[in-house]
Amino acid sequence: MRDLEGAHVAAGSPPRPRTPRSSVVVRLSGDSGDGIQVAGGQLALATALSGADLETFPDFPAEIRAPAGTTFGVSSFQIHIADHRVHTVGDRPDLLVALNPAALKVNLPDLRPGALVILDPGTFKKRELERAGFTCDPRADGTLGPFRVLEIPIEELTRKATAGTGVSARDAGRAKNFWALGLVLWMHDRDTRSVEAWLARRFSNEPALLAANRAALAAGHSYGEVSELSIPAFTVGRARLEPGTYRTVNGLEALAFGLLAGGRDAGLELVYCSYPITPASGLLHQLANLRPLGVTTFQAEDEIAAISAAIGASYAGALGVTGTSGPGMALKTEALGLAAAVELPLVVIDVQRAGPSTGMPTKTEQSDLFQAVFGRNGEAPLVVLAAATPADAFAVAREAVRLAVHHMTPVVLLADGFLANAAEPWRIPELSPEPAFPVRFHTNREGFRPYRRDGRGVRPWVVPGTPGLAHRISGLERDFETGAISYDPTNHARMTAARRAKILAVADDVPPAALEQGEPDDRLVLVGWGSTYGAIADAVAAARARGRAVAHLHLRHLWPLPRGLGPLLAGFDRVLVPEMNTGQLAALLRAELLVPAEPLTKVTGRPFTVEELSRAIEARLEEAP
Amino acid sequence: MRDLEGAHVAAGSPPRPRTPRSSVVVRLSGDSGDGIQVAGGQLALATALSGADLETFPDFPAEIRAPAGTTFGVSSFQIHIADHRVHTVGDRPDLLVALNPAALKVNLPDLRPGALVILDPGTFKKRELERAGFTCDPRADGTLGPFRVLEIPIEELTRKATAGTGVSARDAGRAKNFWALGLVLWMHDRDTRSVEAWLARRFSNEPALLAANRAALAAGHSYGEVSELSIPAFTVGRARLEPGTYRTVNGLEALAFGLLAGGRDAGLELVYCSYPITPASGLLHQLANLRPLGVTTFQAEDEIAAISAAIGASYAGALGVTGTSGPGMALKTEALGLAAAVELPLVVIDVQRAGPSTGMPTKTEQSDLFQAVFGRNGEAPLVVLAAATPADAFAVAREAVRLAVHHMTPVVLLADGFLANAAEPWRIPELSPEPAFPVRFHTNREGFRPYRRDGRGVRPWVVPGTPGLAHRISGLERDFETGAISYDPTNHARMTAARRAKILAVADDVPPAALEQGEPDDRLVLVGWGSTYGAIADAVAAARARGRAVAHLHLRHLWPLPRGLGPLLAGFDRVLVPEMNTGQLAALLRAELLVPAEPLTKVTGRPFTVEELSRAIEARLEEAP
Amino acid sequence: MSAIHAPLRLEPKDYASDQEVRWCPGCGDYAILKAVEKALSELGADPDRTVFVSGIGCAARFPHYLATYGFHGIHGRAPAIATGIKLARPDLDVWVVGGDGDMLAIGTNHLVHALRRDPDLVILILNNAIYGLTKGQASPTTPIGTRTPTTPSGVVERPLSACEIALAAGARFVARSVDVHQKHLPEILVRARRHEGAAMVEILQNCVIYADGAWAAITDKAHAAETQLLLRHGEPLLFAEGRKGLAPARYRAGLRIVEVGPEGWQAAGVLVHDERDRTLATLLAALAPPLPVALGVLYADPAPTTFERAVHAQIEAERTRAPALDLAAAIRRAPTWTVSD
Amino acid sequence: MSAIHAPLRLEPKDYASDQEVRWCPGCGDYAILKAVEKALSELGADPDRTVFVSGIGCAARFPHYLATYGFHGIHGRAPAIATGIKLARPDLDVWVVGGDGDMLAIGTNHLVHALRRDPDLVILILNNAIYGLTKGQASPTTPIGTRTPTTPSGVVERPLSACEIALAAGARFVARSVDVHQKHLPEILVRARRHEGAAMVEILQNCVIYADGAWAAITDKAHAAETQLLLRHGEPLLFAEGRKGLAPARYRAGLRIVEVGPEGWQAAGVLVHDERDRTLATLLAALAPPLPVALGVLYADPAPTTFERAVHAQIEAERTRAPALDLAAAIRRAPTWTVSD
Ligand SMILES: Cc1ncc(C[n+]2csc(CCOP(=O)(O)OP(=O)(O)O)c2C)c(N)n1
Ligand SMILES: Cc1ncc(C[n+]2csc(CCOP(=O)(O)OP(=O)(O)O)c2C)c(N)n1
Ligand code: SF4
Ligand code: SF4
Ligand SMILES: [Mg+2]
Ligand SMILES: [Mg+2]
Repeated sequence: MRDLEGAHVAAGSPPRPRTPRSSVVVRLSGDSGDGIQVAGGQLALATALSGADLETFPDFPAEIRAPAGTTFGVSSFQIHIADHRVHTVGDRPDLLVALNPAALKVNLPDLRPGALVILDPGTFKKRELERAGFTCDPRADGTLGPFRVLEIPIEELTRKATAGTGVSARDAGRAKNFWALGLVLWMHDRDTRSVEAWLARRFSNEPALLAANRAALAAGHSYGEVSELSIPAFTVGRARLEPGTYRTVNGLEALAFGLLAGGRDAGLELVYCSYPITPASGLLHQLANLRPLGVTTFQAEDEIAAISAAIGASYAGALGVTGTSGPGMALKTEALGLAAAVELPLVVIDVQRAGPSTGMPTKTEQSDLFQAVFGRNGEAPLVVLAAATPADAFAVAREAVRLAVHHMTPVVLLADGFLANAAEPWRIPELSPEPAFPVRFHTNREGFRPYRRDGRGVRPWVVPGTPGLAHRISGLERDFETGAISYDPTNHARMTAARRAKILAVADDVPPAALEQGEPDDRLVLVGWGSTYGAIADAVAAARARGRAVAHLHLRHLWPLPRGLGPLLAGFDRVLVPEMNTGQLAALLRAELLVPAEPLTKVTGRPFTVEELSRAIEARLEEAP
Repeated sequence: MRDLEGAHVAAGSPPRPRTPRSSVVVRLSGDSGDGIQVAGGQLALATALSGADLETFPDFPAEIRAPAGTTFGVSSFQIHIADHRVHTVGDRPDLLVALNPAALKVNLPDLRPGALVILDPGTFKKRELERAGFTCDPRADGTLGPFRVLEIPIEELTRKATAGTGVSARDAGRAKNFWALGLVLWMHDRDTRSVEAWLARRFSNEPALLAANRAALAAGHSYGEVSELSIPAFTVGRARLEPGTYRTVNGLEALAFGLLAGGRDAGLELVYCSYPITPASGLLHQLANLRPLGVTTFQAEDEIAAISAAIGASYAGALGVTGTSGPGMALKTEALGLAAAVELPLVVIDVQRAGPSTGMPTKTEQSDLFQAVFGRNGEAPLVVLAAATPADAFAVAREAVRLAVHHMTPVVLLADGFLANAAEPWRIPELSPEPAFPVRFHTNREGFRPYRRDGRGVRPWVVPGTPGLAHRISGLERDFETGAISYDPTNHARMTAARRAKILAVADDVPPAALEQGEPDDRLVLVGWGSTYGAIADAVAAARARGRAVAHLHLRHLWPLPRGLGPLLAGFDRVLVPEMNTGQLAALLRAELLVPAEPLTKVTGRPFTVEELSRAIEARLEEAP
Repeated sequence: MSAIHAPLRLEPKDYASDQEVRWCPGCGDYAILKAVEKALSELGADPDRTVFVSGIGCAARFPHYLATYGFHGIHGRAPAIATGIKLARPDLDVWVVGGDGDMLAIGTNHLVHALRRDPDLVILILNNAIYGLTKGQASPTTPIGTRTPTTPSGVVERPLSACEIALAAGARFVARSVDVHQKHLPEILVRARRHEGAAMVEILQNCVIYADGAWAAITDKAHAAETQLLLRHGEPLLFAEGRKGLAPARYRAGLRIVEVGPEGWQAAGVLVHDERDRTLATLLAALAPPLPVALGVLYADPAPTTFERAVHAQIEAERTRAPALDLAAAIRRAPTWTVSD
Repeated sequence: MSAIHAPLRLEPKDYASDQEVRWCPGCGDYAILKAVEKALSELGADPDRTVFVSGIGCAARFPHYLATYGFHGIHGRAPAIATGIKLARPDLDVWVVGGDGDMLAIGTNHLVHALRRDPDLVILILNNAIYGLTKGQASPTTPIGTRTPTTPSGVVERPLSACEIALAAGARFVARSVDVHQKHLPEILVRARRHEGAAMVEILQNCVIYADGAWAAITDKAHAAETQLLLRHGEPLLFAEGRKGLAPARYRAGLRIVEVGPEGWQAAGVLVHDERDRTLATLLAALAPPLPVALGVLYADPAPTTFERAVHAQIEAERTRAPALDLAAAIRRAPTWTVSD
């Protein structure tokens, strides 16, 4: 793709009669074949170029190709556009573009009352309605009462617009996503330049398709101006973003870049070993396409082989990384214990999804925290981190690499299905020309002992091929220094304590607990982890704006917990822990800190809304002593 | 074996000049080839027949056949003999019989100061001493200073005694275990009748061996009387045991019988699926030999296949049971989640061993509690139980079956390497002629819904082959009633809550929390689980005898925790949780009940001693507010 | 099939469940589902005594679409689950269905061991040479050079052959068919079900989305005569409309292609297919393009008993040897003593 | 072996580590250890560039006893760990050692896939037809009828053949030897190490404690001439001191035993062993008592490249195609925009 850098955000076009909005939530929706995700991506880019802040989330069907027109084949894309920093994709759409009845059916329950619904009357035929599961036409039976509805014959208008471009009738119809995009861009006060540039590249070898899509885009864009319907138009101002160069990034992309940046900073090649599983597969795909940048990717025969190969790679002096989702994580349990026992660096990425068992693979959840912290046989402590937002995943992945190599330990990085696919603007970091935390393998023969620990309790990393240091490692308990098999009771106690102490000491290598928002003497604190960040941040900000004494603390380091967390939490009357599980972090805080942390749980496969959290905050403040 | 039932405990033989002892701890030790375990077993039987209480523990070498004379080839057997109920094998031996220098070397650190050590000077040759790792002869350099030592040329005396029985010199020497047993029986005021009876059966086809072993036994027994050495003789009175018929049982035997009793009570065949692993393999061996009693055993290709086959068996209407140890448990994680998701009964036995990873396979630990309660992807709640003593394992196994079938849930039963091999007298329970908790499969077509729950939140168990009820189950999230795949957010929340509530409701089906010893207003309570029972019980009893306000609570049900536990614990000033890990139950209690439970940890691969616990009790009472 | 029940008379459609089938339009799995329904009808299978067990994948959705008992389990473990079912209930009619990823990647271990143990199962491998459900990654049967999201420069690993692995594992029934062969496939399925023991059927299946035409070189109607060797027990190994055949190699062990002249196939030395010849089956399994691919029953030689029958026979014998043994007696096999008040 | 270093001149004993060897006295593993030390010496292996990887079992204790780098991993996963090592460090000389349980029960999946991928590994299967370390349970190679603690009435499952599975998996080097063959075994090990790609060697090993004499029918010196077929590339397939041989079967595909008359083996039609003939190797692998068992290199036909070389060649090519691509550039492949103050 062409680098749009330098496309400095221009001042807006000449004023039109538009409502200024501080934020708008738009959802595009249609059949899987309708090109919704492409249109959404272009909408996001155009929005980003406008200087507004944004957050996006694609919602794919679980089925690969559901029959056209069915509800389970609906594909959607939501974008939150704002003139200030936003952290969520928005609770409920203000504007829905539904390209067929099924898309309407699926999205209806999510709409904000009063939302604007744009639909294509041409698709509201009997067969389509039936397919979508409507018994009556929803336009006729009051279903759409709470909303403002605009019926625009999008497909028909697209065909008209593309007539003469030489494309087939089928291809003409397929350009309707660009027609709709054009309209939404107009409503949103954006020009079509970035989309045209993209089309030009995308269809550089298919002039007829290029012409058709361009025509559709232009027609949609001008429709707002010319239509007899009074189509609402709004404008969202620029957000105050830190200066810098930006791109949008989703969680999986950020993880991939963060791992690569970490490898670079450690001065190590990565070996990423994985077995496909939704929603983690995308990370393997990303990295497979970035192999020239210092990562070897390996699709193993199963998750056990994947983690085993990653351990082998770390043993050999690369950084082994493995990634998976819930059920695959379960399968890695035994080998993860081996990595902890032999004390090799390893990064394990768990893109959590709704469980238990196969659960709902395409839906999000945070229910693998217990598994990450506690789920192994024996005392096998390791480090657990979580990424809070798509962009944060970059930093956390890099941090995972740093802690793994610096402390010779497996590090589990928890992401989730929502974070993996949600996207937001990301200020591209400067990559230091020199490795920031280069690994120095141990090569000194003098008094070498494979398990002799340094001041931080960390054993040396000696890679095969190092002259004179040949030694053996094993998952059997080993001697505190020599590493030879040892069944000595005192040695086992000492090793168990040393492994634990080493991990707990990681807390000295990470920032102490600190509030995201609020003051240590506020009444209520919301403690979050992972992808609930956005909703909590927005809800707390809103509550504080309402004058509520509410704070937000977000944990990146889940094990060990950061220093100072206990005293900090002790200062609040109430500690509320919103999480997409049945209370796992709350249990961890209670066990570790004896604070009466109260879980606020949601297990629907969907992220929290700001509204849900706001209500919970108000309820707690009312009750609080 | 002959049924010794009816061998009513006879009154002791005519009094001799013996020290009456309330309890004695004896350890027999020698090379793996020396027949120590056989002698130990006979010592235990003779002791049991004397009416004393006892507890035994065999300590095998980790190696299959270590070279003779090495310390890692030493095999030992310890027995605690007492005129009152004992619950441990005794902290430290009062009497050690060491058949070679290696046995002395290995056991020295464990001896009570002043203990009696019997050794065979004929084995203290240069080569043997070197093999055992002695640089000087320990008899000469003061090493044995703290002990009373008797040097008896056991092997030589055995050869003399067996001369003329027609056995080879080699076989003559191999009878020395019976010589030593004879001597120990004499010291302990027991006759040799039960041993002779056993020999007669064992060597019924080998008259020369029978004669030799008998001669050795008799010679050892008479040696005490005739020897010029003044060999100490003691007598231990009868313990007050509940009336009934007894046998000795170790943990694995009790588990096997308990499972079979449970199957009988449920009216179900068992299918026990397992993959060999120390120390759980013995359970597979036991059950393989008991197949005619209603269990099909299946040695699978790995642990994943084992649990999968067990799930298949339960699906088909038998009770699937799988057993393993730590690393194997880790491998079962994913499938365990499936069982929880589809809500089929399943019993999973984890005979814990020292970890992490391969760890120390022959050593004991309690470090899989977290894994059992928390170690799965997604929210996959299930029931977790633990057996407290070898005999208790019978009741707990039966309980596991009951809860599994009654609540349609996987049940994890935690045992450990110590409990598996330790043995104690067991009052043989009456087996009711009728199944005590018969399973009634659902067969009614009327309004059948595969996941419709009853009042206890339990779904029906419908087995394939039931006419008219064909349906599909899946690890994907399923509809609350129909069981069809469902990605509906509300349904998922509802199902997650229902699965959790079902498991928490198991607490209504088990006894509320109660103290083993002590009063609810004592100052300190020791909360234990699993095989620490004996040491805690004895330490608390001793402390109470010293007038300390200490109580003992022992958890059989670890998840869900029994009702009333929180209020009960809240009544104590301090809650101390002794466990062979780094504080897992303590963390669970803190998380669930917010009680400041304090862990008392031991991770040496060995059980707690009463002394260690007694010291901890005193220290806590001194500090307590 | 060990269930001894009078066959039912149900139409193929009676075996369809009420669930909406959710494969992609055009997916080869539809044809396989149809063939399975036909086979069940032909067999007179009782839906209430029939169980379909599967792992995870597009293929593994199978049980949901059949009106029998069904267990959609976890990825790769279906053969193990099915073995447990047969141990508990030898009377049930149990089918296992999985994709090439399910059975030949994560599940290889269980497939191999199920086949060597030989419980009375039909095991269907729906081989589309791709991971369908997870969106198109290479599977163990994807040809070298194929570009997928995980192999951007093409697969470098050699593909596995389901039939060769099955034979090496000791399978006693190994067959291959094609999704769209709507006469051949149901016939093979019926044969597989009637075989006593583990019967593996590899079905070449077309994934229209991620590996469209993966088997076209074999299945294309235009060249089918040249690319397919249709096996029939007792009939000569002929293809190319009888113009070519397979004969024993000369001066080495193996097969060679011979032209059949006017003197007929016997004269050309063409071999007759013998389903009980494991060696022949192994050689036939190894045939791959540009040689014609063997379709049909490569090997069928039932063992004297099945795994579950052997196990239960042992238990029966043990029971007979110790008729008085019950749990109470077993507990008392160790020395006992009595404590009285 | 891809490491290009001048061979060292070390004695076999120089490859022994300082750890006391703890197998049972008389265990066949001692002989195998000796043979491995001999082979390493013969190969001039550099202990500092050599890695032994193993799973769990008696056999898997191997790495502890060698003065090379060693990784004693977890049960069944050694081939996967070794694949990771080779991906990270193609220059290391990596050996995998495991028992029949480790490699053919829990580890079958990884064995099969390592062989089909073909990284440059030597994989030794120490087959004693039993689980030694866990005290004598049946393994996947234990013969039918064997009584063990888990099979009190005898094994009912058919044993697996390591060589047949390996060939079916696509292995390009498959050999078999015997623990006590102290000339044969080191030779085979040297050949295996010199083969580029995954080389599987099955070693018949005697467990004196739990399966003593399991292979006696094959290895007993007294009948060795009749029970062993010693393979040498380019030499006729003769046994029984040259009195018998293997010839192509007549009227079917396969091998048959022929008596060698005074006219010599050629006249009897005895085949010449060709290590590159996969079909022949498959037939030889299937020979089992009462037929003579094939010892030596059954199959050796290196693929054009190894797994790790193919992967790294792809990466190199990708790098060449996009020479300017670094992480900063990759991040900026998506549209970017700049926010200024
Ligand atoms: C333990 C585990 N790992 C990975 C997955 C993800 N997964 C689901 S199906 C599948 C493979 C599908 O391929 P195949 O078995 O060939 O079936 P197809 O979809 O092609 O019919 C994978 C990797 C999973 N569900 N569980
Ligand atoms: C996950 C796991 N399951 C089971 C075991 C127990 N185990 C250790 S070695 C072994 C099998 C040993 O047999 P084999 O591989 O043939 O080696 P041998 O001891 O015969 O040399 C088993 C089952 C284990 N360590 N880990
Ligand atoms: S992805 Fe392929 S295999 Fe899966 S349903 Fe679609 S066409 Fe069939
Ligand atoms: S048990 Fe068998 S394989 Fe293991 S060391 Fe002893 S003899 Fe060798
Ligand atoms: Mg597939
Ligand atoms: Mg073995």
